[in-house]
Amino acid sequence: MSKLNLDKVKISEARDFAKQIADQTQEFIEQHTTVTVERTICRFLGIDGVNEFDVPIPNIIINEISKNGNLEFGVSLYIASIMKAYDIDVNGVCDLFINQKIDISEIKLISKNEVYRILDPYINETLFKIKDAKSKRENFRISYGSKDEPLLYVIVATGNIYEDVTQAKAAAKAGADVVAVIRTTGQSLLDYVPYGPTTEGFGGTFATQENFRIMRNALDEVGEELGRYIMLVNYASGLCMPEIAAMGAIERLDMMLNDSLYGILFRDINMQRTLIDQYFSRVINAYAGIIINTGEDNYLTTSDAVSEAHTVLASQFINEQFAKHAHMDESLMGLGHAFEIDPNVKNGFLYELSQALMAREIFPNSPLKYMPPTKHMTGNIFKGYIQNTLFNVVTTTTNQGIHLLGMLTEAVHTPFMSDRYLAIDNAKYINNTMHDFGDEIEFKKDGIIQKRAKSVLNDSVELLKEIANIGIFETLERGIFAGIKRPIDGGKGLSGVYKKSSKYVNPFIDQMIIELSEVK
Amino acid sequence: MSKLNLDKVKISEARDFAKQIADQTQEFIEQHTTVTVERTICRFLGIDGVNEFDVPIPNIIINEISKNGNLEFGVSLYIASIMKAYDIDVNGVCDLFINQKIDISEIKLISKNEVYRILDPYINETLFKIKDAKSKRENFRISYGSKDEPLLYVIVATGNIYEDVTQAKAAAKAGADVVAVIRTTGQSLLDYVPYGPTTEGFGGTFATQENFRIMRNALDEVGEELGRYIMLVNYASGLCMPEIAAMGAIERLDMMLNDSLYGILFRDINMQRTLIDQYFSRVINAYAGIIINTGEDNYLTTSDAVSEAHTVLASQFINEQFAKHAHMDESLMGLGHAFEIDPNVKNGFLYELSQALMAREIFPNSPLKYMPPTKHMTGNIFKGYIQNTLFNVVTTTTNQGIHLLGMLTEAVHTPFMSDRYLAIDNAKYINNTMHDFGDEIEFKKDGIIQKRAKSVLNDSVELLKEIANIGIFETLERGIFAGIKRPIDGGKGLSGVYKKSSKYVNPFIDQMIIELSEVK
Amino acid sequence: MGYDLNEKKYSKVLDLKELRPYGDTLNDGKVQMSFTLPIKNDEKGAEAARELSKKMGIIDPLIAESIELDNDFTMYVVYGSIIHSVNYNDITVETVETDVLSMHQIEDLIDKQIGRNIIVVGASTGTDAHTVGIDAIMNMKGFAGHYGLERYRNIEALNLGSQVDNEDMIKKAVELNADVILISQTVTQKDVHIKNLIEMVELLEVEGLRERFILIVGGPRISHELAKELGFDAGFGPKKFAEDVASYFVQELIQRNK
Amino acid sequence: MGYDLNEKKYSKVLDLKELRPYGDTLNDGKVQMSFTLPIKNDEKGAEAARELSKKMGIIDPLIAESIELDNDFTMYVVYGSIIHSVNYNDITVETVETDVLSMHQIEDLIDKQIGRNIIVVGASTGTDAHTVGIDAIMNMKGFAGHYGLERYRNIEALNLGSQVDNEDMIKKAVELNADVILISQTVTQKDVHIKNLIEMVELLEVEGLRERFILIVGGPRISHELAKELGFDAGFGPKKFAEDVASYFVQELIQRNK
Ligand code: B12
Ligand code: B12
Ligand SMILES: Cc1ncc(COP(=O)(O)O)c(C=O)c1O
Ligand SMILES: Cc1ncc(COP(=O)(O)O)c(C=O)c1O
Repeated sequence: MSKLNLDKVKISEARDFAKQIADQTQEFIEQHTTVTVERTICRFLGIDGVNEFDVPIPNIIINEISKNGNLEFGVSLYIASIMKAYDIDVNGVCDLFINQKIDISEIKLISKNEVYRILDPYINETLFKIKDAKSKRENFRISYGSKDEPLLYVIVATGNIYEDVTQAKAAAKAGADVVAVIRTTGQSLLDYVPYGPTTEGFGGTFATQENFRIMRNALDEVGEELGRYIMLVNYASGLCMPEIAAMGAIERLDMMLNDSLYGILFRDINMQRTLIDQYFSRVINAYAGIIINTGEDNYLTTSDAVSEAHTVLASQFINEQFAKHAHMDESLMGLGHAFEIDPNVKNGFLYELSQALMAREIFPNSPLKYMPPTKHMTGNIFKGYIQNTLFNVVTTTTNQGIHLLGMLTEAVHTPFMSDRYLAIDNAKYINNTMHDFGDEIEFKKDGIIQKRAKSVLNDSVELLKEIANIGIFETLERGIFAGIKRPIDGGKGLSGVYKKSSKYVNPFIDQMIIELSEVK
Repeated sequence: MSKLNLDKVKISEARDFAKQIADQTQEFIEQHTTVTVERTICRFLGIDGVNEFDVPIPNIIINEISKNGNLEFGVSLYIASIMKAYDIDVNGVCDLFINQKIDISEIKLISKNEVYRILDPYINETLFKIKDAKSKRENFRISYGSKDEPLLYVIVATGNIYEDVTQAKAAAKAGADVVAVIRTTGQSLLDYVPYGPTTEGFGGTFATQENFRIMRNALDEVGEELGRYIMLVNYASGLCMPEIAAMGAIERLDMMLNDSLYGILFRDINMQRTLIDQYFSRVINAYAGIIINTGEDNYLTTSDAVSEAHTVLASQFINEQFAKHAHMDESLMGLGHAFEIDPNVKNGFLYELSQALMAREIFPNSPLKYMPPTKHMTGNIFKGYIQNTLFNVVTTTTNQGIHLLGMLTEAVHTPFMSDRYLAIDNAKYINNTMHDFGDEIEFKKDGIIQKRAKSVLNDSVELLKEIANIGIFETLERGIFAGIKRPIDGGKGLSGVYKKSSKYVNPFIDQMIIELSEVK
Repeated sequence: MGYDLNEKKYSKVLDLKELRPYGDTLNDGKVQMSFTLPIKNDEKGAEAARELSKKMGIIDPLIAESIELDNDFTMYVVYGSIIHSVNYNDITVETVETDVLSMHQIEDLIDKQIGRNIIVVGASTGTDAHTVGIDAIMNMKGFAGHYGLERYRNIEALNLGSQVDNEDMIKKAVELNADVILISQTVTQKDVHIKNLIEMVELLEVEGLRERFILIVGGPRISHELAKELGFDAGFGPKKFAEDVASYFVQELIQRNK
Repeated sequence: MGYDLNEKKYSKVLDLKELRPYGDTLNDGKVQMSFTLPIKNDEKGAEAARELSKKMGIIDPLIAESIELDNDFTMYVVYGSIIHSVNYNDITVETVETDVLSMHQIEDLIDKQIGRNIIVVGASTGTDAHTVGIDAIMNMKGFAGHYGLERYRNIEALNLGSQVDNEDMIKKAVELNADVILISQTVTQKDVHIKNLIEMVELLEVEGLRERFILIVGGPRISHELAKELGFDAGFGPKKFAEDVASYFVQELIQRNK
């Protein structure tokens, strides 16, 4: 029963409009592929490593194909054809590319069915790896038991993966359930994934498969010591969305920041590129049982949290529908929202509480990712610490699924070990001393709190209706989200977008979708 | 209507028992006087100043009378008789005592009526002064307007009155409504009131009439600058309860810490002495329109806040009845309670909220004095700052009258200027961002919160019933409050207690009570 | 009972030549500190924290709390009085001298003394994606009730957004024949902003364009002092708004035109 | 697009001879500070705060915030890296050496090695009215789940309460022929506790009684080190309980009886 007594009709209206929006876009998406989608296929085929100039092999192959071949056909077709032509395995194919021993314009292209047949062993091996990681995770959950309170989620961001490990372990011991390794500034704009362990980053650490492995082992280790499963998070976003999703699926990450619009709005990545990329990346996450975190919180860091609250809800509905297209279960949809109202707003806390509970009631089966105050955090770390307390109060009271802890030094630096400890201590204190508070209270009929939720819901229905009319592309061009205008052919990465030919084939996504559909 | 749906019957039972307790005790009180009561009369007669050994003149006179006369008769009788015998005024009388020019055993004592007649001009002058101060306060209130939210109450405690002024002014500018000058350690055990401005104290500043004046002027000054009336608080407690009340009445203090049991329990002052003293001190406060602050909070700093919560409520009922005997209006009864539950107690916040609201509902016309966490504050100032935030949340949500702000450095030192600023900022933030929260929420029927209030009320009824049976003296001997046992003739100051003779007269209290009764 | 109170010594007066921290008494020199040491939480650790505090000049360090972050990491909260003082009278800071005018005063000044529209290009440059700051200065709606430059009648303000390369920035400025270049930098980790800002100045100098623009940088960690060091004309930090920077560059332009 | 990542330098290893604060990287020396200066809140004030921080050894002080407390009082929040380090290996602290036993172990030890009840008197002395501390040690119920001395079968514990004069304390101890005197001190403002504790020791020495008792002090600001300096046998600070002090005085008594 709804404590906010929200209008069920309005909610389903909103869902319908969001579905229309996603449906329209999905058509476009399925007609296209991108360089990173194709590189992801390479990685799934077991192609990894870099050449002497640190260029990843997948990039070498895809660059070559887009230069001298037709990426419209997709890399799978080329690789399978080459394997057949030269009667070699995938490694052999790689060597040819690395040593530029091949003119792909010469290659005789085979039929789709042959592609499936030739690549079959590789597909099985990779999908097995992923399923294996997934069941490992589930086994940990079973043996350690899982938590029904909000998961305490902290970030590490030293730039040095080994230092990150030190910090992550301390955080886990202090009580963190989830550790996100923030990426270095600008990685999202790299059209390749760096390789190997890294120790130099700005405001974050490079996302590399080796770094994933190092942190995964560290967390498993400390998790065993604590008898708790510590989740690992990274970013399937930017110009390499699906590649990173693939790496994460194999290395058993547990969550991925993964938003269908974030890169467009906040990294000025071309909208076509991101929309295509997010689809494959989400299918991978869905298949691997990885919880996605969407980025609606960022709208509120960019524009006003009181007047723009409805854009967050609208975007959550859209993210939900895109995720459904990727065959993702609701239990994996960590829809984002945030506590970002200016602390000087009278009754601001009431609005936050209302909005947080509204999200909880509208997406009952999704583990919402609730973000702490950031924009209005200042160098007054004492004030900052209590801003975080109020955020924690709302989180506990409304029982959000993923509790991303705020740092008292948010406005000063990426977290020190002590900042993170204090953040965890703050959250644990509130969770305990207010444990059953949410259960105990009810809200005045048509009071400030109920009214707020009502108006935000109504506004987002209006907005979704408008978007359904003009479509997602024009919506982004008009700057409806976060007041950021993006031209349809502006931004980074458009050159990496290709229309699929009739010959195109992506055997991995096909197989994943088959299996995902069977589950239902 | 009660959000906690408290049992009205239980509440009036409690009041009846408390009334019985106070009635029994009041008989005893009215049969006795004490050295400080008599010194208070001296002060009201305009006797002030010290001799060359810093001995206050009132002490010289009362010592002399108790040595060579009968204090049972009361100082008024002696002074009036001497005035008549020597045909001199009060100053003349003082000179005789100071220069030991008088053998009071020789003095021919006059009749009560003559005493009234002779002292009449002094009585009128003094009571006029007090009424004048009172109306000044009321005029300030009218011209500045008064606040309906909790009054922000801070302490200054540098030990140096001039430094206190600097701090008090800064606090007022930051938003404080009430400033208490904490007394130096141990002043409460002095059987005299120090004289003049002072700059050396431990953990507080001496309460002297000159210090009162200095701070009163400073606060009026800054108040004018801010267009707000800043209230001044001191301590009418310890061995000089009524004398300090008298000083405060004349110097226009606005509140006085004044508890009928505190001195007994926490300063080991003899119970007879304190009970007698508190009566006159409260009549003075009532007459001067000074809000008293009682000290129930201290029980919880001494014993466990969960198991002893009912002793706080019981003591509030008792303080209420003693105050009524002193003809005090409910609007002047700042009954004390506190937020002192161990932060590690699960759902501790719910208990605090319940208890605070319970007090509010049981004493609707009294400006409750709500005390912050102190006992469980540690050197972790960050944690401390958020403990204070939760306290502020409860204060705002339950709309307590007098909001005594907690200091993040409670466990470290008496407040720095910056500590006090942060405390005020903390409270203002919560008051604003949660402004109408209390109004918005209701509580689950028979939930944890309602149950808690119910059981505390029931326990305190049981306790009051027991006390009504055995009487207050035995109650204190058994250590029922704060687990502290006090023998009826132990503790400090018993030697200063005298049984009144039939000749005894205290013209000031008589006149005050006449006027106070007229008001009703 | 002794009647004498302690002798009264009144607290020292303020001496700006020996400025000290203030806790609750002038010149008490009180400071609060917290830091973490990579060691066990025990008496020895506390002593280490105390000694470190003493090296910083704290005479009487009080370890108010020691908190175990991990087996071999302990956080300390410290209070104490420092021996150090500074001579406040000797302190000089480079600050933007021009006085701050209102939007309308600025518009009038441009009309009267410049007589044409002023062209301003701005962006968050390098890898920096933080736009809220530059938006606050440039966009119509401004920030915290201060209108942005776009709203100024006779200022043409172009906001290039975020993650703009220095080259592109310069190209655009030349192309539009801009008077003023506004750069916003927010990420300062490992001094990326310094590197990026120096690159900007060098590029301009190489191309002999440095003198052609009034070059301004702003951001939460930017001071005028720092901006000057790096070869910029001015720098603006937190709590600065459109009128602050506009007041400066308009008056600076008038200066230069003389 | 440049494929090269920054050169990898791995962070320095822990060197206990040069122990430094830890922010997010070994040896980064990061500390947090806050203090108030009796000056205006402006650029000059911030510079004063920065210079003061430098004098304390902070290389790169960042004034994260400056908060106006009053017209001429400004609070600063500072972050930075200090140059100082301490040699952890050289640090020595005097601590109570005897190992801590459980209540029952202590009772048995008394039976076996002393064979009579031990008599303990305690109080919060001087003007100090804080009893919760001494109660925590002596009263039956104890504190935080640690039983107090009254509960010990063969310890006779008498708690005199608060504000007890040193004379009365000694009188009582002699009268009861006590083995141990426990003193609690909480108020430390202007070092009242030091004065009071020294007085206690001097009184005992004057009356030639110092050797007769095991003299112990405790309180939130008491360390064993300080207690020793003042001429006490031992001192106990926060988070110490009945078993800590009992373990000590029982084993000490046994020592002395040898
Ligand atoms: C909002 C925000 C984001 C948003 C940005 C959205 C957007 N459209 O801008 C998002 C989520 C995208 C983001 C991402 C990141 N962020 Co960020 N972010 C912030 C946050 C919370 C608020 C910044 C803000 O908007 N302040 C409000 C504006 C109005 O203030 P301001 O920028 O200071 O501007 C004022 C003045 O400085 C001045 N001014 C500013 N620029 C200019 C220019 C001129 C010419 C003039 C005259 C004046 C001027 O005028 C303004 C008004 O007074 C801060 C934390 C904080 N509370 O400060 C972190 C913060 C800045 N981010 C940080 C980091 C590390 C990142 C990431 C690198 C994290 C990561 N690894 O992913 C990414 C990468 C982005 C990138 N590539 O640069 C760090 C920076 C640490 C440091 N000092 O290096 C901070 C401090 C958080 C932290 N503690 O880690 N961030
Ligand atoms: C409760 C309390 C009071 C109560 C005391 C009630 C009572 N029956 O004791 C009341 C309200 C009466 C009170 C009054 C005052 N208090 Co007071 N009070 C506190 C408070 C909040 C908690 C102290 C406490 O009970 N701690 C819990 C106990 C269990 O901890 P503990 O004492 O450290 O004891 C442990 C160890 O230290 C050790 N231990 C302690 N004693 C001994 C002895 C032995 C032999 C051994 C082995 C071990 C041992 O074992 C215990 C268990 O581990 C503190 C602030 C704080 N949070 O610390 C202020 C505080 C101690 N009080 C303070 C002050 C200034 C006062 C007043 C002087 C204020 C005033 N001017 O009126 C008065 C005066 C009292 C007086 N004449 O001494 C200051 C002291 C500042 C300083 N360092 O000098 C503090 C720190 C508050 C502040 N920041 O101003 N106070
Ligand atoms: C959804 C989402 N993706 C990605 C990021 C991180 O940015 P980047 O992709 O540039 O590392 C964020 C951080 O705010 C985010 O919210
Ligand atoms: C009711 C009451 N009286 C007095 C005091 C102050 O103690 P003293 O009278 O010793 O100054 C307090 C402080 O806790 C108090 O609560």
